Amino acid sequence: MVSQLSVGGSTLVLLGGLMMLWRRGVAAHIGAFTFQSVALAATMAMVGWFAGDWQLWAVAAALLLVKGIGIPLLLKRMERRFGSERELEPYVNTATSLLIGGLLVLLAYIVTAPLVSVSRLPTRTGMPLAIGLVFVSLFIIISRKKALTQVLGFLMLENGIALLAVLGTHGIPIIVEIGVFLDVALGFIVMQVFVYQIHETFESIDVEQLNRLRE
Amino acid sequence: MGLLSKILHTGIVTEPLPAGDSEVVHLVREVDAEARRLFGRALGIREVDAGSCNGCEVEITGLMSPVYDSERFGFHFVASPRHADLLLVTGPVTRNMEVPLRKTYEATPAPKLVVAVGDCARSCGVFAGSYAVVGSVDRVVPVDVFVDGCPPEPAHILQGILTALRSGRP
Amino acid sequence: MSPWLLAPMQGAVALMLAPGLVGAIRWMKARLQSREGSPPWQPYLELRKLFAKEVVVSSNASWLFRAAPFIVFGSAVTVTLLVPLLAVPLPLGGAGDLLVVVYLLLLGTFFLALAGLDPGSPFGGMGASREMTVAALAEPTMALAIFALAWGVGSTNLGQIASRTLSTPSEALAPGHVLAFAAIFLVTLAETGRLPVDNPSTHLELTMIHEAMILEYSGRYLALIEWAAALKLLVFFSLLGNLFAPWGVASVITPGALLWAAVTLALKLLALGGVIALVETHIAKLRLFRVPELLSASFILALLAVTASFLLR
Amino acid sequence: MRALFFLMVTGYATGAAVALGLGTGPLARWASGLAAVVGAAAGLGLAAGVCMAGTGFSLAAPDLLASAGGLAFRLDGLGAVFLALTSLVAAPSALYGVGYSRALDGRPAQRQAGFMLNLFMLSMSLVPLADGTLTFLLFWEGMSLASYFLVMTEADRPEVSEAGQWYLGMTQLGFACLLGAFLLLPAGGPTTFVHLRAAAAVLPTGTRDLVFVLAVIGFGAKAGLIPLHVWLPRAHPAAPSHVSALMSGAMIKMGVYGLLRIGLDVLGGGPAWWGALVIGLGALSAVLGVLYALTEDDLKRLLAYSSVENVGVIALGVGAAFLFQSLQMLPAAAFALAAALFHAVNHAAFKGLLFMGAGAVLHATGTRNMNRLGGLIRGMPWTAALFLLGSVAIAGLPPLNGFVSEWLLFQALLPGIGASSPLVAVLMVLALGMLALTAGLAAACFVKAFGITFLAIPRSPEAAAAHETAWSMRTGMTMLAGACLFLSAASFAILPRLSAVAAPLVGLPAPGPVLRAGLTLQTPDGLAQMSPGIVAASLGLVVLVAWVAVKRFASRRPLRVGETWGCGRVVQTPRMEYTSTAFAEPLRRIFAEFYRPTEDVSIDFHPDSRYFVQSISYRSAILPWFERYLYAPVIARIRLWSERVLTLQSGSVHAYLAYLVAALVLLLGWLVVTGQR
Repeated sequence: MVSQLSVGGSTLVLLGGLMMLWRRGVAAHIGAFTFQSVALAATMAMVGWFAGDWQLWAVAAALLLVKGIGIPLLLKRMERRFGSERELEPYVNTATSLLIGGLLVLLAYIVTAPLVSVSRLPTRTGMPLAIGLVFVSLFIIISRKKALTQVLGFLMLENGIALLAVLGTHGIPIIVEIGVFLDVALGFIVMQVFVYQIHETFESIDVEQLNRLRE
Repeated sequence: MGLLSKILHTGIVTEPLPAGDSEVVHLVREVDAEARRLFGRALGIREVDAGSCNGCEVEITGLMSPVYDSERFGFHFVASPRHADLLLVTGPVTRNMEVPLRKTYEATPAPKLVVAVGDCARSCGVFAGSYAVVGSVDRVVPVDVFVDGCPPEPAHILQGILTALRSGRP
Repeated sequence: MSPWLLAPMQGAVALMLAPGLVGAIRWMKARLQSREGSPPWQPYLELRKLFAKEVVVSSNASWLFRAAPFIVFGSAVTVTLLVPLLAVPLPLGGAGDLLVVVYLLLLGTFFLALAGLDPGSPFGGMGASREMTVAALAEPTMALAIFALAWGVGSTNLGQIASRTLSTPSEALAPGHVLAFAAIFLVTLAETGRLPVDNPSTHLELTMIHEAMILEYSGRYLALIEWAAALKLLVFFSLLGNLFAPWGVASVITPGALLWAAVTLALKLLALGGVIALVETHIAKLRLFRVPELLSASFILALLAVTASFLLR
Repeated sequence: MRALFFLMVTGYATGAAVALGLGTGPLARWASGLAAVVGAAAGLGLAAGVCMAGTGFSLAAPDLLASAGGLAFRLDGLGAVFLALTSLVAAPSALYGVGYSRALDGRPAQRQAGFMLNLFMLSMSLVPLADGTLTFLLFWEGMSLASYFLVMTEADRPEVSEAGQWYLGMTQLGFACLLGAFLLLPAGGPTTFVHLRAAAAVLPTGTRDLVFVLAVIGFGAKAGLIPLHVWLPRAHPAAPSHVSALMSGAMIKMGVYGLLRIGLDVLGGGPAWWGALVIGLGALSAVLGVLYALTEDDLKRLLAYSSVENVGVIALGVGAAFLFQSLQMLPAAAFALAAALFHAVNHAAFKGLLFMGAGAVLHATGTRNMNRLGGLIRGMPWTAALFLLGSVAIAGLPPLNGFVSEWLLFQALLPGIGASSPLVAVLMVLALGMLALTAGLAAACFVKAFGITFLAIPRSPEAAAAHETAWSMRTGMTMLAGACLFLSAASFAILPRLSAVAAPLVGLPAPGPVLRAGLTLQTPDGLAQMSPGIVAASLGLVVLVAWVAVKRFASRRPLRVGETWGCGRVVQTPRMEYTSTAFAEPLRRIFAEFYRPTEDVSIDFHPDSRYFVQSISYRSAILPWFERYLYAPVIARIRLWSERVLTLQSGSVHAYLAYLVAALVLLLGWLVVTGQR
């Protein structure tokens, strides 16, 4: 039961990442991230329920608040300010990106097989998918051009790590999670400033424009 | 979500049969009965623009709108004359459209009807006498019914279709 | 009651329900578009009219053009003898499994595409080319989804897949199962020519896929093809309904059980039809060259379905 | 059995002799063709006898080539399958060839073609019979050379001689690898396969791996596995069509045979990566083969690429057998092998048929370019119907034999997903996805091949004037069409035999896994069943009922023949039709990153205004990337070397004598050095 649920939950979280690869609009990207964060919070709460760990509930609630509601709102504000630039021509086209995403998930499945076989936790079954999300997020950061998309990829990477931590250790001390949150919040603010600056300089948030800095 | 709530708020806007202009209602009921009898209440309509100014097309589009919703009588516009039972021809027939119109008529399987819509289709309207115009629709294909008006209202087009269904006994 | 009667019975039920399903979707769509719409039984009337009409055949067309509607129709009806619409196991269950179902439908598509090319019309060729493209790209998804489904049973036998879910209901919510459902749902949209892949009510030749192939058909041939298309939709829906949620399917053959099975089948079809109507009201058609993106998304879902099955063994 | 063996050899030999001796008229054609048919029938009988009896047939001829150890023949189940498929294509090809080579009447080429054809069929039939290194390599080379001469039948055309060069080059490369593989197997003592097997068992692992890799390259080059397939799309179209049928239907299968013989029989299987290697090559060949087939405009090149695809599909099954065997999943291995063997036989039937159909088209219209064909279904109704049957079969559609073997392969790969190693499971998932994509694309490809060639309006005057072919050619095609139907209908009886053939190869006792339940096929675990016969019967019944019902109840109005609907345009010309290039355009665009086509559009504007276009010319070409990146550099390097060698060619006799002496001295020196040690 728990293993089924953790696979189900992790799949939803991973799907959020794959949706990023599939869709092009900024609104859709933010939606995918929101969906992913909510799914992650739900998975955490589920693990907390079965592990009888109230701390996980708290973490899940915080996650829902910050990533499920807070950050999406901020992102939407950013989108309004910069206008919605669509990810029209990523370095890798959509269909190929999706296939690469699928292969990355399979790769994650292969590389985590030894890890999964040593673990005794019922939640171990979802771990390959969490690693898969980490790979997919890295791929998003590499293959997409818009700074906003890359910020989202970064946030998803963090979601993947959080998911891995929850599934792999059956819960993380709240203090660690708070630290991570602060980290992310800081990173997010830096990124926001960064994006803002790019926009100020180039009237666009396409990071390809940064190539012009060399001249 | 937004779309769904809008759908819910709008409701059905098709004008129900008993409401509105009594003449039209009567007519529409007749159309319903006739269409049912002749074509099993399923009538495929192929629209042919034989050179019209597109005024008639705007009205014909009205037939498909939620307000008139000709689909409720089993009329639907089809993509090929092979699927059609009735040709709805508009405009004075221009020289360039003469052959296509004839070919469309030939391509339609029997039983078939032709309704010519608009003044131009009967008398070429303001285009009469132009070197680019062949003449009225009935000079090219046999017409069952003419619908007058420049452009005719959707209700009148419905009336024309009804008359055609009644007269052009297949 | 002899179990051998089941096969023709399923065929008959499918033949009778299929136009109604198309009509119901159209009716629901009309309602969602604030129209009164034609009644759900409209497709029956259309079929009756088409059977009564004259047939016009292109002078370029060969015997293949006249034979194709029968093959398309025949393959669709044959499939309904194999799919568990009403009961499991079926008398013909040993003659064909899920793969046979998929490839029989492809046989119909194959001949329809040839018939599209036959009259030499540019539209027909365009439709044939596009239809085969979409069909080819949908195959990998279908295969992987099939194997995700077959995973637990170790078999692609339709009856056994359904029976397993019946005996262990928790399987229905297993992640692999749900993902395979989603993948097959997307494939259904592509294979049956629904939005966002193909617009079933378009009039613009250049945007057509399925419709472009049948522009040349008229009268009874058109009726057969339309009926076959409706059957194909019904088959995909009943695969979605009866493989993933087989409740209601009769496992003992009594008139009561079969009646109940027919009723639940109709309800499942209506529910899925409702989903399609909602989807079609919400989204626009994709550009043709973005369809591969949709299909690769469905492929990813199927891949995840298989992966999820791996993880849970 | 002995009698059948001798009848087979005599038949082909008579055919060859008659072709040489009876001149270049119809008499020679007929006599040589019929002799070959007798030979093929005897070969089929021999194979069937071995398969039915379950016992082998062996014959040693130590006096022939005694100095090299003598020849030895033995036919076991595996050999019998390949002898059967060779004979299956040989008989119709011989018959077809009688009509096809009428054009050569009165020319010396007639003599050569008849002789070489029989020699080709004879040596190809003897390859699966060969027992031992010498016999095998002898007939292998005989088969290659005879087919080379057949490819060169019309050597005056430049593309033919280019094809011949490619073919010879790849064949000899493959032969060198095979020679290496056989020499690495210990040569001391007798070299029959029994002895080789015993010797191979004690070889060090590294040597075994090397032998296997050499065998994969050598046999892969013959089978046409990508990237060793480059000769195939060149040589097959260049050859006369019945030779193409033989090459595609039977000869490339000999590569599969050799791989099985060396890999499974002699070496007895190996580590898992052997299987993975073959699966990888197979998946690559299957998908790339069909993708290139799709964009071909040349009908015979399309069929040739489709052969690459099908060999890939067979290799998927063979690789799965290797892999399962190494994982000790023996019933699954036997099942996969049986499925692969069945696909090999099926492919022989329908590809032979399709090549003959293409030959009939070429014969009737003089062109293979589909953009100049069309509408042939009216002029050539028989050929069209038979080609259609072949297309449905090769597209893997029920209820024909292509579907049966595809179904079996799907089912055979399914147990792989259950393998405990995640790597194997993932490999199988990817292989399944590739197989399904291949099947889908193959359907699209053959809609194009049949639809563009045979349907709609003729695109050229030659196509419009096409006529039905000679009855001998039609008979050849009909025989193979019958084989397709038979293989499908009787699959439930054939598969248990193939299972019995496959079982000992992977180390299972004789009957092998059960693949039959009554009249239906069944997977070894008994969980999935399929019966092409019942599917065909239901389909036929439904079509019949529908037809009768429509006749009875639908409108009785007569059919009206009208013009094709084209939105009312004034006249329809063939230029408005979809062409072969246009048909493949969506897929070409979708896979553009893979094809990387070069496109060249030039537009001539009216001198007065750019808004009026006078003409547009569009040219697009696809150069397969492995040719660009793998072969082109190698060929350039060889050119360079040969130019350097050219400087040695002074033309002076003294210089040549000097080279000779130098070579002799070097050789002697080498002997002295090695002798001292």
